[in-house]
Amino acid sequence: MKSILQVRDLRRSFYGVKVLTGVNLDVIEGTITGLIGPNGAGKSTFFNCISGLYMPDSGSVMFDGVDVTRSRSQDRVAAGLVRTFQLARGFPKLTVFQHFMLYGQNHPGEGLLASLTGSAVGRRHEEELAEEALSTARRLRLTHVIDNPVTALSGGQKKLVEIGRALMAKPRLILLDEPMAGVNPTLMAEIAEHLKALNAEGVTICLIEHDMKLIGSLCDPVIVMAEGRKLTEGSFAEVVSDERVQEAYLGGRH
Amino acid sequence: MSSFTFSRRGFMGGVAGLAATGLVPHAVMAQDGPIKIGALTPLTGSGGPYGPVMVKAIKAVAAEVNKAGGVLGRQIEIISEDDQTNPEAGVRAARKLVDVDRVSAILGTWASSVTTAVAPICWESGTMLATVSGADAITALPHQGYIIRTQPTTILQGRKFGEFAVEQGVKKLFFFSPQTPFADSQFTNITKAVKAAGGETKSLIYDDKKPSYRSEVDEMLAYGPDVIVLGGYAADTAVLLKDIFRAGYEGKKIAFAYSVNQKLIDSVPPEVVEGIFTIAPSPAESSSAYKRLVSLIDVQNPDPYTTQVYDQANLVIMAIAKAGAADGKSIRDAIRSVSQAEGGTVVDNAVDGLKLIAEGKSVNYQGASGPCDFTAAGDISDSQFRYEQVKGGKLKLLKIA
Amino acid sequence: MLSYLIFTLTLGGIYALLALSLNLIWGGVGMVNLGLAGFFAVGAYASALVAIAGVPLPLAMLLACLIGAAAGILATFATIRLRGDYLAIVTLGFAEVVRMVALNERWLTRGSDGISGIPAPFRAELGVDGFNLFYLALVSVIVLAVFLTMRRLDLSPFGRVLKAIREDQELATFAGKSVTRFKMQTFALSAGIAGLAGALYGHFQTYISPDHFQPLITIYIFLAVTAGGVGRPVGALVGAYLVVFFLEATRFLGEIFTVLEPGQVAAIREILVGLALLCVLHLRPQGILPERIAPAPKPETSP
Amino acid sequence: MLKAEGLVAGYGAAEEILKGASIDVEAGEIVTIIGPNGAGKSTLLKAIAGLVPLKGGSVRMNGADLTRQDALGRSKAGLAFVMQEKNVFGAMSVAENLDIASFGNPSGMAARREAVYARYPVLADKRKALARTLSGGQRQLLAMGMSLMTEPKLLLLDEPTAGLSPKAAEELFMAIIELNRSGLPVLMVEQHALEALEISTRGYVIVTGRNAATGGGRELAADPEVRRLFLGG
Amino acid sequence: MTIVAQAILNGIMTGMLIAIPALGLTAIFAVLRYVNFAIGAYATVGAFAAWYVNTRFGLGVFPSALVAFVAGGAVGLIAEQTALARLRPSGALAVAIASIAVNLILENVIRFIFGNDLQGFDLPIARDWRFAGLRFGPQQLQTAAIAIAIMAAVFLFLRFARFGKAMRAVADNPDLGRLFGMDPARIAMITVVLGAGLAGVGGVLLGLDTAIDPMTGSRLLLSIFAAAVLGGLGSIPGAVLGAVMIGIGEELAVLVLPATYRSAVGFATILLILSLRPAGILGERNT
Repeated sequence: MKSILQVRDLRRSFYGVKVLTGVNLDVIEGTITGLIGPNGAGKSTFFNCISGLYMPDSGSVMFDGVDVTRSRSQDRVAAGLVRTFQLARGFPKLTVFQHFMLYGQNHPGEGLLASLTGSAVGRRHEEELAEEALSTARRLRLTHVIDNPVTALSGGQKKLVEIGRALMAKPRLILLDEPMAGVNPTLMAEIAEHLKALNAEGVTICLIEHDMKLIGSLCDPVIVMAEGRKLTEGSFAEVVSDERVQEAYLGGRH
Repeated sequence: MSSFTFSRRGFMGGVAGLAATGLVPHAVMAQDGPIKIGALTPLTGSGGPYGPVMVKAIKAVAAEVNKAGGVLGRQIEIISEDDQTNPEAGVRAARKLVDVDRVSAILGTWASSVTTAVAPICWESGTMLATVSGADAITALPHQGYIIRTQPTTILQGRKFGEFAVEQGVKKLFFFSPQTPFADSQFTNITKAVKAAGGETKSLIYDDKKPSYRSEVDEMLAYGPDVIVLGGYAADTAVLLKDIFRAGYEGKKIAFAYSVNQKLIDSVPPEVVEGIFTIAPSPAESSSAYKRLVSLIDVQNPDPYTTQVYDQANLVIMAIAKAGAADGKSIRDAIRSVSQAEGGTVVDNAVDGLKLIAEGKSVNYQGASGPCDFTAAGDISDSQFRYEQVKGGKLKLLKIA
Repeated sequence: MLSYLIFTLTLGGIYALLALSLNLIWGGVGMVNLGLAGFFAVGAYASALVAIAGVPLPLAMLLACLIGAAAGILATFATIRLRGDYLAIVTLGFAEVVRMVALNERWLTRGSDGISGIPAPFRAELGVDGFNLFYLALVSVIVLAVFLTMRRLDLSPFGRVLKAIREDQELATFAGKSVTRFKMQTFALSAGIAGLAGALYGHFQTYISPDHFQPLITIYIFLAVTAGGVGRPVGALVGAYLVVFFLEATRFLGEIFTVLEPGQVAAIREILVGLALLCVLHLRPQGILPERIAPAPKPETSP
Repeated sequence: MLKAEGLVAGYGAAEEILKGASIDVEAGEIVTIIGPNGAGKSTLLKAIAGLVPLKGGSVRMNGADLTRQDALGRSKAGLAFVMQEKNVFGAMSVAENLDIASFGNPSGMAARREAVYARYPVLADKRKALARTLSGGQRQLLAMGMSLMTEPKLLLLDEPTAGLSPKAAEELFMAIIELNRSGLPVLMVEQHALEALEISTRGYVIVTGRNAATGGGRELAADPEVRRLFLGG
Repeated sequence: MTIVAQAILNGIMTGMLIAIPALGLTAIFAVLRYVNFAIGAYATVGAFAAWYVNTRFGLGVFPSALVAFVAGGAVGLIAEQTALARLRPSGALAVAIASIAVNLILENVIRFIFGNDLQGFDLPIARDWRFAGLRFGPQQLQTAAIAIAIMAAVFLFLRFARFGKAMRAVADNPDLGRLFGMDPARIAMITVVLGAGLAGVGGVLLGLDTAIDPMTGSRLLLSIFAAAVLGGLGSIPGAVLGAVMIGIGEELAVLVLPATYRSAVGFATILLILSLRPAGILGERNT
């Protein structure tokens, strides 16, 4: 029960509005942790603070025993803390293949000098990375669109690319921001399978999601956030039966 | 020099294939076609207010000569290029004039930077260069005689400004100028003259792209001068003069005739320019060349640059006749024999000069900008100056000295 | 005519270097550098001053590169947080400040007099025509070398990161890329190339002055890169030569409009430059040689 | 009242997204369009609203042919479209948003604005607040309120609950029902298909740009085939 | 002390001169989201139009300024419709680069028609008034009054007028604007006419103070940009604030630095402010 992510008293305000009011939570290594809560509970801001998009006003974030509260985003990614975005974002002109290649970490060939000289180490790494990218594409069944720019993909394919490129970074913990938003049930099931397989390979997953069915079938534990802090935590069954959760989030019919 | 010519020929022969494609017809035609002279002036950019009239004057001279039968039996063709007040563009234009048009002289370069940039092309290709630029450094270039400058050196000009200020009874003189190649030297020479008469001076170099100079004028007022010297060009001087007027300065003002020219006088309210003294190099008497120029281009009070290129065109054409050849080297060698021949008949235009030269007489050109006598370095050897004052929206001649 | 052609080609080569420089920074990381003329000036002055002080020419040119690159790093530091359109304006201001320093710091730059008599390699030995030919060869070889380097970079992993930063710089940080480092390196390299172009220009012309480095030259280079195709080195290369030939060709228009005043002919020439830029933008917004993204390698085992 | 038939539409040169879909809405109805991703549901709604040019088919409203009308014309004819996202002017206040929504029809604006406030008191409380500071649910209410300012005859909603928490989604569905009961027919596209069908009088299933099935809301929600295909069991 | 007060006063006056074209630039940016480099040429066009009617038909300051507004607006509209509007799908940068070309073309069209010579308005000039040791120019006061009136009018227009609000709405979200009966193309046109017209008026105010030539507007382009960027592109009060700050900064700098470095001071000011506030003083921030 080692926690891979340890967050203590994380606070952040915007223009005087307190969005995170002291988050204390742990993500346990090897789990698929669900993060739910009403709109405005601070889930996305929380992700943004964890991934380094925003700096918190106070509090601490430990990733794998190392304090990363003030680290730059790219260093967190290199350490294995990778995130996705709510609206599938991509580099419009780059192909699927290049997206995958781009997420390879600690690539010695990426340096200016290595690229200018075409160093052997860099080239070898590039070739290995290409192998990996192709196999990731096969795994996600994206081989047929591998040379398409991401703007030419369907919404579902974009989601798959987003997951694929996160994989390329060899993550220890993936933060998924609403991976199922705008995804139809068939593809949802497919993505869920990919996530389970990943988790089985030892990647810890933390995801924000509104789809209760998915949360129920995939996540354990489930953390509920409200008003900028953790409201409660437990198994899916435990949290949905919690009155506070129903009051704040689920509403009457669940 | 001869080895250079040889290598050029060898070179051209080596690429005869290219020549056969029709790239070099001009070279072959050169002896029979018109004599080509380049006008390289600022038609755009910050020198834009000056270039177009200059070209007009050069073309007027050529037209006059052509009408009278040309020179050496050939017509004169003026090829005008724009230097964009930018040496980068100036060099490209000069290259075209020299290499493609094969002009024997380039007239009218205005900005000192353009002249300095173009000069090596001219002396290396054996093309005469006549300029109106003011920077002292230009005639110090290793130009082998290919440069003449009709603008007096700033040492001389500075001294004249200073002496004139002293005549006006200056105690404290304030010098306003943008950063020009001659601002420093001019101020030094003004100061020399003023200090000799027991006065004092102060200078302020301003940024010539600003819409107002109120704080600069405040600095001037704080100094409390009784004479102001304005060293800028027309556009910035117009702005500055308005601010000086508004500030309530009542003392005397002296400016270059090329900045406070008729155009500037017409473009600002009359009280702003009333009483300003202007100084320009000038011919010894109220010159006939000047009057001729005025009627030729139909411009009242042409500015000094225009008078100078007019003289440059006349001189070059007469030098061609004198030398009996239209190449740059011949012009270089002959030009002083038409500009300052001792005992030569005084002429004020090329048409008359050509007749005299054809008769075998020697001539001494006295132009619209001055006597046009040159030192070995190419500078005006002595120049008299024309002092004018703005009165009732017109320039009134005070004296020539 | 031939020496004019040689001159034009040499100048085209120098423009090509500037275009490659702009393409690297603009097509690469998407930073709009309207201060190109400033870096061009920095290189020209640096090389000219140290060469006059007696430093051998190759070393002087190298120094120009380095000083240009240093100016680039400085500029990146100052502008790293700025949005694209702000960056454009700030770099425009940078070029103006460079020009102002060149104009006013007479002790260093000789002010508006400019620096004349800049040493030109082998000029005495080769004679004027020989030198011009030699210099054309020198510039062309350097252009070729820089072009090949740029192409290699374009297709390298480094180039891939640059394109990612250009498309979405925030997302690139979440791909684990140090955007600041990449931007800084790219800006430095780009400014270094512009500096080299400046050095080559100075030693070719033997004279430079603040007036040489007016914003118009930056417009020409934008025209070149836009026409050639942003994001592709060969596009920048072709675009630069096209622009120089276009600029020179418009000269001969004066012979058509004989009835017009010289000032009007000059105005028409500049109007044509503007119209050319507009036409390119409208008719070939991607340029003559648009950007290409390399496909994935095709392993034999792939189904 | 709305009769859209055989709609063909797409973006640019690519393959058409709509290949002849048809939709009817009668007075007083809530009609929901469901279907897999990429089926063209949102495009269908936009084609009806006039935001995507039609290459075939017709759109009629109360007998009037709107096929050749643009978005503006259709909005004047009473079609109000609420976009899925970016459906308010974030940099303007709530009150300004409501006012500007009646740009095409300014007379009686104040009265209509008060009516919206009365219907959604939360907006009245926040009338001076910038729209971008509203919560997701409030923003959807504002977007609907803005549509009401145009005095619509039919409300088109594109995934109104996207990104909302279950509670906020439920509240929004209540607001939609309430609006419908006051006499306004609603045509919507919903990702939360099951919940949406439950409050709908009728539903359409769209697959690859064509009608695949249609029926009463609860009837469709109960259909095992539809459930298996689109509702994830 | 008086020197400093005088410099600040001078700065405000200079600032007012660039505030109006900066206002035009920022208004166009707010709605169309691109930096219009042609604003310099629009100012020159306005100045020349006003000069023409002033010297030819003897029109006074206000009618001349109105003519300048119309001329600047008309030229802006034509440029937008023929050269710029179609490039909008290619992105803001393409439009900005095209506007550089438009600036070059317009400047040279003016050069073609009127030549390079300086032209001046046929209007009287007045000496400054002195009060408590400070110098006030009646003309500058008039210019400042016109500038402030225009700013207030623009502000009120955007705040309360139906079309003004529509402009802000379209600036915020053009697709949504379309749904509520606003035609973004039409609003864009109105904005361009307003922005280019303001630039034209700015050109006249400048011309009244100085004299005009084809480069009048282009010469000031950098100052106009500096003002708009400093205040935050797209912010109407920001443009005015930025202009006044640049003006004051430059005049104060003249007290301690060589006057030739005036523009550099403006540049240094924007770098400093932008490094503290990357979107400008009153600019919108995304997060």
